[in-house]
Amino acid sequence: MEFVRNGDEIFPDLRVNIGSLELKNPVMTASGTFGYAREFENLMNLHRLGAVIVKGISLAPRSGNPPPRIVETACGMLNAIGLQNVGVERFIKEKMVYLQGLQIPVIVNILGDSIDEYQEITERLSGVKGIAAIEVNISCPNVKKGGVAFGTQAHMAKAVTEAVKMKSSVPVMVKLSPNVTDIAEMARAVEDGGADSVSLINTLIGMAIDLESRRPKLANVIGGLSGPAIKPVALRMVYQVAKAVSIPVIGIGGIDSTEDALEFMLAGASAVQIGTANFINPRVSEDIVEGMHRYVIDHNLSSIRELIGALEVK
Amino acid sequence: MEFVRNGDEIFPDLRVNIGSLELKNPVMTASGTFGYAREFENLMNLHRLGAVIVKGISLAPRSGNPPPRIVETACGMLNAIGLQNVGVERFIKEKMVYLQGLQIPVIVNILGDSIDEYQEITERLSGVKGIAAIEVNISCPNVKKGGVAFGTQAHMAKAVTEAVKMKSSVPVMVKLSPNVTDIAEMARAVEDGGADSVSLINTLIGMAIDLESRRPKLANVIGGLSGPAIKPVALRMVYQVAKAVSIPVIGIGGIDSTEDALEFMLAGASAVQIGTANFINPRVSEDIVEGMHRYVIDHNLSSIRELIGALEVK
Amino acid sequence: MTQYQEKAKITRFEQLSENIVRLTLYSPDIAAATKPGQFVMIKAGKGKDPLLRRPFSVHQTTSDGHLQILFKVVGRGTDMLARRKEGEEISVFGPLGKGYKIEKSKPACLVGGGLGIAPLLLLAKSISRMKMDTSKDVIILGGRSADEIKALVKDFKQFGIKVLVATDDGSLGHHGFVTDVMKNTRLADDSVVYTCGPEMMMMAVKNICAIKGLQCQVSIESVMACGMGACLGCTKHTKDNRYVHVCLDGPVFNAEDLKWNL
Amino acid sequence: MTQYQEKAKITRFEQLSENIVRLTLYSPDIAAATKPGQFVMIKAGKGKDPLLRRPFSVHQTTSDGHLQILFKVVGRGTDMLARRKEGEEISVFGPLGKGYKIEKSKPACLVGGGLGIAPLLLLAKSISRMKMDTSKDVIILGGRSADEIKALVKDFKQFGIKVLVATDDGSLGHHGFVTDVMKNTRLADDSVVYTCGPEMMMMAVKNICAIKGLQCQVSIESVMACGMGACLGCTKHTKDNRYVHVCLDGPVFNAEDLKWNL
Ligand SMILES: Cc1cc2nc3c(=O)[nH]c(=O)nc-3n(C[C@H](O)[C@H](O)[C@H](O)COP(=O)(O)OP(=O)(O)OC[C@H]3O[C@@H](n4cnc5c(N)ncnc54)[C@H](O)[C@@H]3O)c2cc1C
Ligand SMILES: Cc1cc2nc3c(=O)[nH]c(=O)nc-3n(C[C@H](O)[C@H](O)[C@H](O)COP(=O)(O)OP(=O)(O)OC[C@H]3O[C@@H](n4cnc5c(N)ncnc54)[C@H](O)[C@@H]3O)c2cc1C
Ligand SMILES: Cc1cc2nc3c(=O)[nH]c(=O)nc-3n(C[C@H](O)[C@H](O)[C@H](O)COP(=O)(O)O)c2cc1C
Ligand SMILES: Cc1cc2nc3c(=O)[nH]c(=O)nc-3n(C[C@H](O)[C@H](O)[C@H](O)COP(=O)(O)O)c2cc1C
Ligand code: FES
Ligand code: FES
Repeated sequence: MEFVRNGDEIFPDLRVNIGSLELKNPVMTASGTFGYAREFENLMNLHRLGAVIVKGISLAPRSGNPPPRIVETACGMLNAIGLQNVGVERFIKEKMVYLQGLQIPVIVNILGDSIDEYQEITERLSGVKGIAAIEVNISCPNVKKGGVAFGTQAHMAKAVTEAVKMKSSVPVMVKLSPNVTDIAEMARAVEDGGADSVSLINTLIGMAIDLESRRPKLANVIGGLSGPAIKPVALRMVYQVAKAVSIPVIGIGGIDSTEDALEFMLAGASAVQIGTANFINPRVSEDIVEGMHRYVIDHNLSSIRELIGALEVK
Repeated sequence: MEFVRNGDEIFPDLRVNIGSLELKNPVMTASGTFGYAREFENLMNLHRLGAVIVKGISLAPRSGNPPPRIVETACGMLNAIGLQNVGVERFIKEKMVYLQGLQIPVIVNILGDSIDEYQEITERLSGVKGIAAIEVNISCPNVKKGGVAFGTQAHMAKAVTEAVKMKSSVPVMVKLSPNVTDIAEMARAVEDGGADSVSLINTLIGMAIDLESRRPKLANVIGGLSGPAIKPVALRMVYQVAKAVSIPVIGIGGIDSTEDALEFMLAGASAVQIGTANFINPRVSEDIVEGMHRYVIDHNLSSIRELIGALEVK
Repeated sequence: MTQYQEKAKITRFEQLSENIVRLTLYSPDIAAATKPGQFVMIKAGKGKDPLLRRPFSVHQTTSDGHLQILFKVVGRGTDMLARRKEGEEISVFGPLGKGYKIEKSKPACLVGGGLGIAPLLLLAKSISRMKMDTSKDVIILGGRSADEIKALVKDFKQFGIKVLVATDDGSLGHHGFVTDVMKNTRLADDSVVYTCGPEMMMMAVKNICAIKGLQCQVSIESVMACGMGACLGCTKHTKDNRYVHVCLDGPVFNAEDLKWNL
Repeated sequence: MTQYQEKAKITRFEQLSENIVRLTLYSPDIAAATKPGQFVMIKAGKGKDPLLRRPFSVHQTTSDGHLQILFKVVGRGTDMLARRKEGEEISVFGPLGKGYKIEKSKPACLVGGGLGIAPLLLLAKSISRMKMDTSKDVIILGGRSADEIKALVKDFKQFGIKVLVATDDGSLGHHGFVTDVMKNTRLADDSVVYTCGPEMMMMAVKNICAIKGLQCQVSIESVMACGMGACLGCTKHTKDNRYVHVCLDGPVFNAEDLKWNL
């Protein structure tokens, strides 16, 4: 068995590579579900994370949607936060200092209304110390194209990727929308655009209705579905994308246990992101890292990397 | 309050119209989840149903996929039955006699590998006594187009609809696939193709993996996700489609209670189909009819039709 | 065959061993209609997760409207079911499937392993009632240890049919497998073997029957969504590579009709 | 402020009325850290449905590590929680949010309606301990009927603060609303009103305070996913149409800072 030194402890090898980015383990926290990390500092050991991905950042601050913003559904939840965030300037000033102090890679999730905005925010983040990578959320509406989401049209997804890549000093991970006919086509488009990796899935678009008041339960009418309910769809898409591209794939969607995370790795994910599960068990990500640790030992693996894409399909 | 006579009893008005097809209530059983109806005769009163939709029928018999064909997921299930069915000839000979004896509209779900096959099967069904409508399952792969599902390309969806319409002597309901970027575009395409109504959603494509054996849990690798987990996606799509087309919309996806069914009607559905819930409570459809009955009385509605599209969106 | 859906009250809860539970349900319609080898579909909990019902063989029925199931906790559904309390109601429908075909004029050999013992109790009762002569019949029961099957062995003895026992650890009866016992038991040439248990065991039983030229009826399992022929999910391969549906065509099959691939 | 996640054993289960339950949990870290008005997030059941935790105000804490919540069964989560048994463990994290700001030198008026009474018990205890003089303080509790609040009234009396009661049906105390009692009670001009209850009631309390010129702290609710500022789901409008987050900025707010639109 191969061991890696990490501080004082000796771990089995959980390291994975996302292109040029090496993570000490495959577990990241998903954007929008982990605040700016500090919220969790009392409830878990942040240093155990492979990486932390912060709430999506736009150029200007956004106040988000009116309430109600969340509603529970069968084994899932809908959210319509409306991309509330402090904006890139305040993020750098107020949030990065704490994040820089953490001994873990920080990945900044970015969003925009236009290709220019994606590019400007990337420029602004460029050179900021402590940012390990940028994750591009392309599920946002393209205001210039009548609000069609960037991530639902291959050419727009590619264009955003190219624009961000041009300005980025760190690796670029593109986060795919599942609300498309052919997710593999989208993955190939952003790969063509120069993405260093792809992460998926973002939320499925859904809706909930209150029968009594005859109104949508979300003020925004529609919202994003996340949690265990979407796991089968996420797993399928990760499997399809991993076969379609040669850049690393990061699996997201309904993961709440070590088993779930490892299933995504078998399907082809080099790493995973934990989203909604953070709300239910704030130390779930640390638990999953520990679970992987035990799994690698119990199954006598030389590295967790043995599992990536190891699904046997006759 | 308006009353409708039905046999000896007096009911509040649950009638709905699907184009020229009048149903005594909006509750149908979804294809593939209710066998050929006879399976349920001991467990419920079939005559209470608005309509029954039978298992998808192809030109030739199909034996379906190898096992395992089903797997449970969080608040849902995946199936990869592989469209097993007795074929149109045996269906007419062996199954229709019983169905003709029922006092309820029978809708035949059809599927094919090619536009020709859809057309042939429609021709064969044409003139068979007791068929109230045809539901066209366009989620099947188009063999001539490399296996891309008919329902994921607007032009193919339209072409199938036109072909079936040309040969059908009864109204044609087209069942949409949710695995698309823009469901409203698909609905408009089949409306253009002459569809008398659209039903949605069919299953979302998903996957499940067995960590221990490192194999997919379904022999077919991928399968269709159904049940409460998909309800938010289904409700959103019904809402979008109802705004996009002027033909009647039938809501399907995760419905297991009267409340669920009425939510779909608020979103714009003229009727609903009950799928997976039949497995859990074989008399769920009858229970929902009864629930609607009570709802109309309790809320003093002149007709259940008042609810169709009555969602209030500011 | 008529099926019923009932809200059945749990009238007795027996923890037979650490993870084996026997529930007695008041379910008069289903109890009256059930034949040996048939099964019921039960909703383990109230919520939407786990979503599907779970299939369980009917273990015993009584003329006063009770029905028993015997099960092992193996996952979430059975865990929830094992936490239900006497007096609570659970939703049951059945009876489902085709059970054992009792050959009245032929000697019977019942072979049950582990939880496969469940359907054999009702079968043993029926055999004892339907047949004039049970002197050539034999029941062979196997389990991991005395713990697992002691209580059951007692129940089987009430029918006056010979009961033989094997345990993996030798803590009760023969130290070894039911198939050892079966091999060492003189069975009449026209005996019919009725079996249920782990697939490995049933295959071994089937092989012994093939050698001895005995008819062998096996009760098999499959993941099920509906239990009643509506979903077409519970397929198994036959010997000649056709599909059968466990819930409709089975769960009891002639062993030789199936494809055995372990 | 430090939070903890604990597996807390249910040490006492009290059914206060048909659908009101008080749970006592052994949760020493959280109990020690909690200030009046703060809340905890609790997983009602074990499975994935319902998925999210439910927020509950801390009702009382004791120095020997216990924490109480008081809740009403209104839906699936509270129904499951009301079926848990003594000895079982539930997952709790907290304390969360900003509680009441106790003004030590000013007379206190606590106004609780229905389940809004929950957080006021710990508040009353703290006030009785922190303030030199509680002679000008008053606690006004309201509920549907004696049934609903009788047990609670007794608990509030232990602190030596005057307790007034109103019930909708007149079965205990004043026949009418807490706001009637509040109007008829002479409150010192510098009194601080601490309130929690149905939105209608709190708005009425707020209006009385506005007229009387009293400071008013309200504890409000919102649907929550995380309870700790991570999801940004629990927004409410402020008076000037900005957003605040109930779990971070509240649940206790100055009444006048919020937008009230019923
Ligand atoms: C006709 C029939 C009769 C049965 N009779 C009995 C009986 O009398 N007593 C009894 O204890 N069990 C019986 N079973 C098996 C029983 O249905 C399963 O043990 C049960 O469904 C498991 O549910 P769970 O939620 O606890 O497990 P899950 O959480 O669903 O699964 C846990 C593990 O059990 C396996 N499993 C799940 N379902 C089945 C199944 N149907 N067959 C085999 N393995 C399965 C899974 O692969 C998994 O590894 C019968 C099955 C069938 C098809
Ligand atoms: C900070 C805070 C403290 C709370 N303290 C207490 C307390 O001490 N005692 C107590 O009984 N309750 C308290 N609540 C309310 C409690 O959280 C809800 O009653 C509970 O979440 C309902 O869960 P459920 O699954 O039973 O209901 P659900 O099935 O989720 O919903 C049933 C009904 O209750 C409504 N509802 C659900 N959640 C809330 C909510 N958070 N606020 C208002 N209405 C809701 C729904 O709209 C629905 O109509 C508090 C809420 C918050 C935000
Ligand atoms: C409340 C909430 C807020 C989210 N905000 C963002 C965001 O700002 N940017 C983004 O790319 N994804 C966002 N997501 C999507 C998640 O990162 C994740 O892709 C999705 O929830 C699926 O994973 P899960 O099922 O594990 O939650 C958000 C999800 C939730 C539930
Ligand atoms: C086991 C199974 C078999 C199905 N077979 C068919 C079919 O033959 N034709 C079809 O159009 N839809 C088929 N469906 C899809 C359902 O009719 C329905 O659209 C879907 O399950 C969503 O509804 P639900 O969530 O209520 O189950 C099948 C679904 C299941 C679960
Ligand atoms: S379980 Fe549904 S057909 Fe057998
Ligand atoms: S509940 Fe998540 S931010 Fe308040």
